[in-house]
Amino acid sequence: MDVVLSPEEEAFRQEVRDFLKEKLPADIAEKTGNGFRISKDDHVRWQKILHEKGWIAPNWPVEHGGTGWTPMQKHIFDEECALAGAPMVIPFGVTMVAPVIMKFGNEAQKQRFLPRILSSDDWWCQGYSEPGSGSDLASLRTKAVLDGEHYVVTGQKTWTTLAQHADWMFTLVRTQDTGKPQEGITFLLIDMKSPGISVHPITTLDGSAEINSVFLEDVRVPVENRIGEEGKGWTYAKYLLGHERTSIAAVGRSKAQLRKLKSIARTELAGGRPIIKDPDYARRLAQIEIDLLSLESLVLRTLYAESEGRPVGAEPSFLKIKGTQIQQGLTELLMEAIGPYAAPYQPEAFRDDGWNEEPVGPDYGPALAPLYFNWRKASIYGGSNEIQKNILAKMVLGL
Amino acid sequence: MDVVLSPEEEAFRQEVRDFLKEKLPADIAEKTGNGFRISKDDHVRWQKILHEKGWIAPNWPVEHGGTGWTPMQKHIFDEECALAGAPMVIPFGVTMVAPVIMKFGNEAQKQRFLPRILSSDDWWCQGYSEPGSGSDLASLRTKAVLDGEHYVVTGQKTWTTLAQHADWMFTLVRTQDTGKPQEGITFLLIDMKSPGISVHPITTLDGSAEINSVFLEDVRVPVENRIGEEGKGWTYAKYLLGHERTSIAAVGRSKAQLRKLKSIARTELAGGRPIIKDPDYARRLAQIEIDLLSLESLVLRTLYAESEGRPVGAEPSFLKIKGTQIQQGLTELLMEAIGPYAAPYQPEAFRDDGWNEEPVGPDYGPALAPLYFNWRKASIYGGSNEIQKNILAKMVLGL
Amino acid sequence: MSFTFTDDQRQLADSIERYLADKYGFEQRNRIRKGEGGWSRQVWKDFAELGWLAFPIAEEHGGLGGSTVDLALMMEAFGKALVVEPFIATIVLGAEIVARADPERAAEILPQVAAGERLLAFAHSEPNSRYDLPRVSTMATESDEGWILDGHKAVVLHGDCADTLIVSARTGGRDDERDGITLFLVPGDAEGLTKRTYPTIDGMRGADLEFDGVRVGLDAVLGEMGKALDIVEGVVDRASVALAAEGVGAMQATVDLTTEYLKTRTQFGKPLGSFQVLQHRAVDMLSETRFAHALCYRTAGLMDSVGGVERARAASMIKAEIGRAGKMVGEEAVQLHGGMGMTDEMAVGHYFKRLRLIDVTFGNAGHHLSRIVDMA
Amino acid sequence: MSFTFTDDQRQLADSIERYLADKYGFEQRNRIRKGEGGWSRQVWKDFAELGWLAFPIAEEHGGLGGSTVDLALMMEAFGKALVVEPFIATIVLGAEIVARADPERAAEILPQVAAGERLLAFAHSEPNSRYDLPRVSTMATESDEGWILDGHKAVVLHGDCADTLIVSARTGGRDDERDGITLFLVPGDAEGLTKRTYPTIDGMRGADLEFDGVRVGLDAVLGEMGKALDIVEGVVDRASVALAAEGVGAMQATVDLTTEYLKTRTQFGKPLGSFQVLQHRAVDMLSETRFAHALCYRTAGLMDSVGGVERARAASMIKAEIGRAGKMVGEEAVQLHGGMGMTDEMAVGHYFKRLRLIDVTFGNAGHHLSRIVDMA
Repeated sequence: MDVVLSPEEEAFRQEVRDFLKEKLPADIAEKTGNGFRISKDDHVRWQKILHEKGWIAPNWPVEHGGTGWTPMQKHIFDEECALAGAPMVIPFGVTMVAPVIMKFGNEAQKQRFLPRILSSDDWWCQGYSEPGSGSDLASLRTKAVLDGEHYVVTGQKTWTTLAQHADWMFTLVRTQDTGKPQEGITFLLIDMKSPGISVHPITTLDGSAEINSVFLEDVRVPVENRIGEEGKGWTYAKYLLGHERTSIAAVGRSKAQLRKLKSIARTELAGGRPIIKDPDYARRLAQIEIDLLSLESLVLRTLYAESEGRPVGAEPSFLKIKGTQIQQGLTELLMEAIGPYAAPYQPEAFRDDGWNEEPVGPDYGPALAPLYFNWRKASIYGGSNEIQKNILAKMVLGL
Repeated sequence: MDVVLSPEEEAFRQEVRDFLKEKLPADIAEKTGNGFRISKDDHVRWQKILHEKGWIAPNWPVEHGGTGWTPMQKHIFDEECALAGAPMVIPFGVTMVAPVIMKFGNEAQKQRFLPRILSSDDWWCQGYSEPGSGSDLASLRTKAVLDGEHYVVTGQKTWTTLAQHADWMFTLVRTQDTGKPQEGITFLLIDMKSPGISVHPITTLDGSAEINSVFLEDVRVPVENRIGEEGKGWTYAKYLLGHERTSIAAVGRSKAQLRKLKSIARTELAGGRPIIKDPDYARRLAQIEIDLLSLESLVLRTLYAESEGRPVGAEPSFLKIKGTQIQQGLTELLMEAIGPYAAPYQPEAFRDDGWNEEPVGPDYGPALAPLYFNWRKASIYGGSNEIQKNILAKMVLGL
Repeated sequence: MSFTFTDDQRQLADSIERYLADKYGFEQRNRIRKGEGGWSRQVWKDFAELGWLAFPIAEEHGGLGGSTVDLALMMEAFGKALVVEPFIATIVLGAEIVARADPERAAEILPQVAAGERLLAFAHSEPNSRYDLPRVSTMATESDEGWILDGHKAVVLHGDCADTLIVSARTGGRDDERDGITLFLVPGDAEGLTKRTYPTIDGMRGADLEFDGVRVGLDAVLGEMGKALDIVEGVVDRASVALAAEGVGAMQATVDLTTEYLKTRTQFGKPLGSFQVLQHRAVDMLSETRFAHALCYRTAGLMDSVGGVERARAASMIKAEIGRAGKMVGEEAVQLHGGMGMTDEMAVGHYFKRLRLIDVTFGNAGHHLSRIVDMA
Repeated sequence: MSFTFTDDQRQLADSIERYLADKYGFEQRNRIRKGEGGWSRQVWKDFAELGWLAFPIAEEHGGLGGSTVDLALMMEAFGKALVVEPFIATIVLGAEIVARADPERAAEILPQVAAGERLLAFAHSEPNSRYDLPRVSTMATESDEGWILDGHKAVVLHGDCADTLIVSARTGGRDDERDGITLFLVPGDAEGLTKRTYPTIDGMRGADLEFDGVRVGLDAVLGEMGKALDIVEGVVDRASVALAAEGVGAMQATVDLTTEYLKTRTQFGKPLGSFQVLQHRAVDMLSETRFAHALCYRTAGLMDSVGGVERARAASMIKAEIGRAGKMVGEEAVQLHGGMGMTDEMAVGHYFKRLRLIDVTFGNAGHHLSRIVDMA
């Protein structure tokens, strides 16, 4: 058990810090710091910088363009990026569909898709959920019918995050109606410019429109865009769910939020005293620091176990639940920190196209209540926390 | 909506206070105040005093010896008794079996049992639960076979509180094995001196032995001790469960505990300061006061609705859950108040036969950790809080 | 003690709920809050004609003299429908302050208020005061013809549309002293007053007000000089109970929506409501609502008969409780709705937002728990 | 950084668990704790022979030089079996204090300790000190031949059986001053020492000690005069981690027992474990245990390489966490066992009691949260 960073690890941390200091565009870091939205251009600009450095895909094998880092290096990298205000790398390409293509795709698919994922020339989105399928993903009903060299796809996907920017969507479709629901599912890659696709934003309760409904009406998808075999899509999707599952804990992001929270709590006054000195607020802050440290400890242990080839099992379900509880707890404390200034709704103050006026209340204020409301999603998406507990009861406790 | 006591109610409160001041034996009040156990003799002594005053059975109809009080008067009476340190009236006779006898018993049973309940000449216990039946009460297996003018009863009852003192036990037995489990149950009154009965104490995790297993081996019970019809016991038991159900909230008792808690919290020091001044402790105390006030408000509303003839419905399930949460919360704060002095186990210091030595630590100390551990039962017995939620989901939400 | 509602009270609640069921469904409300000004002048007119604006106003000022329990019943109904009209600003706060501070002016102003012809707003909190009522730094300086106001009032509920602002300012004392706070009546369009108006996250309207040398006459003073704080505290305590009642209404609606959703939505081939975990969590929501309801009306019943610490303590208790319970119920409702709960098209999120903003209005749960502790 | 155990560490844990599985089952433990003295001299002898008493002691004092992680692994195993022998008093506290305070005396005392021939206890807390380590009012007065001790030491773990007591007393400074606290070695049977001994609620043993003019020689002073507090804090921080590890072991055993119970016990014709509500609650217990385990060993790994505030903060974090999580797991385990969980015959209640008393040993969760806040 060695829980202190080695000199090499310290040196790596410094290298990452230096890189971020030099290369992370200041305007992007400022937006992230204030909780404002990041535009597509900002994302792509930053991801291309990472790509140039060779750091865009730490989770990929070295032969495909990965970094060959140890778990601890990946962890340090994530943390430093978050603390520096680097936007999260959009996961749908690099983290989600790429491992599936590497594992189950054919050579042509690898040649065609992987380089453009690495270079952020293609923006991907995930077409899994459907209205009515919710946590019961296998009940999906979007139908794909083979017609010569094409699948003809009809149906509706929903909760499709950032689909408005997407060039491609990886998706699960139903190619067979009989047998177990899991058995008739096929994994297709769909060009978002295909005729018959329309994307409709869904406004969420915080007023934002990050998620979408994607309607597919007789969309023709070449058979060459199918991953692996017809009817095996569920297997590939499960592999994807099992991949890089510690990142769902978002330790780096929460550390950055915690730092921001402390800074705000030292500024905001209650009874003439900074709220960080309020005994109750300070205790809740301390508790969340303990939670975050516990989370990080289990993440690191899981990463090391994985790197030593020991099975990870259901650990990611624990990490997902605790990670999202911490994230939500932080948004609660953040919203609470600004008191009555949680009330004004000023979406223009954190639009991704910039806004140069002074907001009402403190600069960091406008994004905080929307963040709290938006982040209620964290315990719902990616397999709701209830579903995670069902999984754990079965897999770990055998109940 | 009138939430302030009327002058008549204030006068009644004073009358109860005066009575308690004059009649409640000081030695009993002192034991109660220190959380020590109350002996059988103490209980009977106090209950006979109440009987003499005509106040032993406020829940009974006046014609049988009740008081004719309004809901508010009953509430005031309970509260004043608890605050004065009067022991709780043992519920098995007056509150539990008596209403069943009044409603479903025959004239001979009424004549025979009710006066001795009122005068505390008979001590009753409740023979419902069995090993293995738990919350699924209807699965009970104690068998009663008719043999001429007697039922021959064989089986085991458990969690029988204070059975060691009991003269009589009211009990549910199985007289029929076929059909729905509820249908073959019969309600018998059993003389605890009958041959074939043995009572074995069960030590609970706090070290006390208030509860018992009662073994019945070919116990002959005269048919005249059957309540109502054979096979209808479930109906009678359900009536009993529906009777006086607001008392389960134990508002008076919790108010008395709260007062005691505040007094201890003003005495005990942490960092040289009374713990009642510790911001966290004080806030938790304030929260529990809010909870208790909410509980009392719903109890009173329920009592008034009942007295106006409106249906009470599932309200008692809410009261049971919240009431026991408050009781347990108080025991947590009490145990926490004495810090490291929670550790010494000094059962002799709160035995019901008295002990004249000084305890280690403060006088009020020895009973507090055992109280905390013992009171974990509150969310288990009387229909566990989980069962109450099942009931509420079904009855109130229709889920 | 009786702890039950009178027939009149039941009828009042019924008539409001009937009106709102008819005119103020979720879609109607969406149109109203997205419309000009963010609320409906027509609805306000209806309220006036139905006597609901007059209801909580004392009889001697042309009102119907409703009790705090009556007010709570109204607010509960408004909470169930998420009413966005300026009832809190004008009636619960504005009219009550005028009535308590200055009976003479009340006789002039309140009949107009009751008739729906004058809107009020209460401009008290400031950027650095958070929930501390004595912390007022807006200055009132005496001049020849009256007073000059300078300062910044933060998040003034319906401060955008008020005809008359009731503004607290220092005529003496330091920033957080109890003495020296005076109330002024300021026209909503006064010169030197800059308004930054905005919708609030829960669909209401608010404004930050900058007073830059705003001149008012001597007759702008409302009530006694320098002695406003007691009145402010009393009105805010009562408003806390009203907000709690609104919260109780919102919680009830939230529980109903959630129960309905659990019954109709299926997952893994079964209604969501058949999953025991969701059942118990819905029961917990319902339980919070029941107890909050009981405590709310008990507190409302006390408000008109007690004062001082007893009143303050009771008000803080229900306000702390509604903050805590409203948060729990709102968060759980969204979670139990799953992804659908996150969407703007479902009503549940709107109740959730209102519940959370009720908490930050006049002190969140944490603030009121501290206040209770400090009073002990 | 590696975050994994070495093979040696795994073997250490395995060998202790094997021994305890064989000699220290629940029934065996019941016999031991109800026997004379409340613990087993034979088990203690075994521990000595197996090298476990020597394991955490530094090599220069005749020990095996185990790290805090090693110590945590031992404590976790002890926690799983609810070991009642005086390991904490003698090894975790006593031996460590001697080693840190006075290397010279350590060379004399610790080999005897490692051999199982000398029992130690640490008499520090007092009736009014609660969890404040600097609050010492026991007085040490200098006399011709040595020192005279007067005072009351509260709830001294295994203070009943210690051959040698390590007693903190004031040789200077006021009640809560950091300076002026000195440690003394006092024979367990010293004249003028009155012991009130008792079992503790969790089946261990303790004593309150009254020092009434207890005379000790000049050589009774352990380490530097007046400078004991830094050493005491360091040892107590490390002991907090050890207690947390014991708690983690107890939590794991509790979760296992509960899961097993849910699988075997039926209700309404189904195993309890088929009820979703109980499943989720068991998962919550397991989750608390996992995270506490991870944090515990991370903290243990830090203990030997950091000091000062960093060490104190880390120790308080895990101690606060084990207090909170242990309470949750213990309470839920009893609830999920239903009536059976309330009985003395089931092991679950014994784990629950130990978990709750770990919390009140050297500062409960609330105390340590406050300590973290105060250090910020």
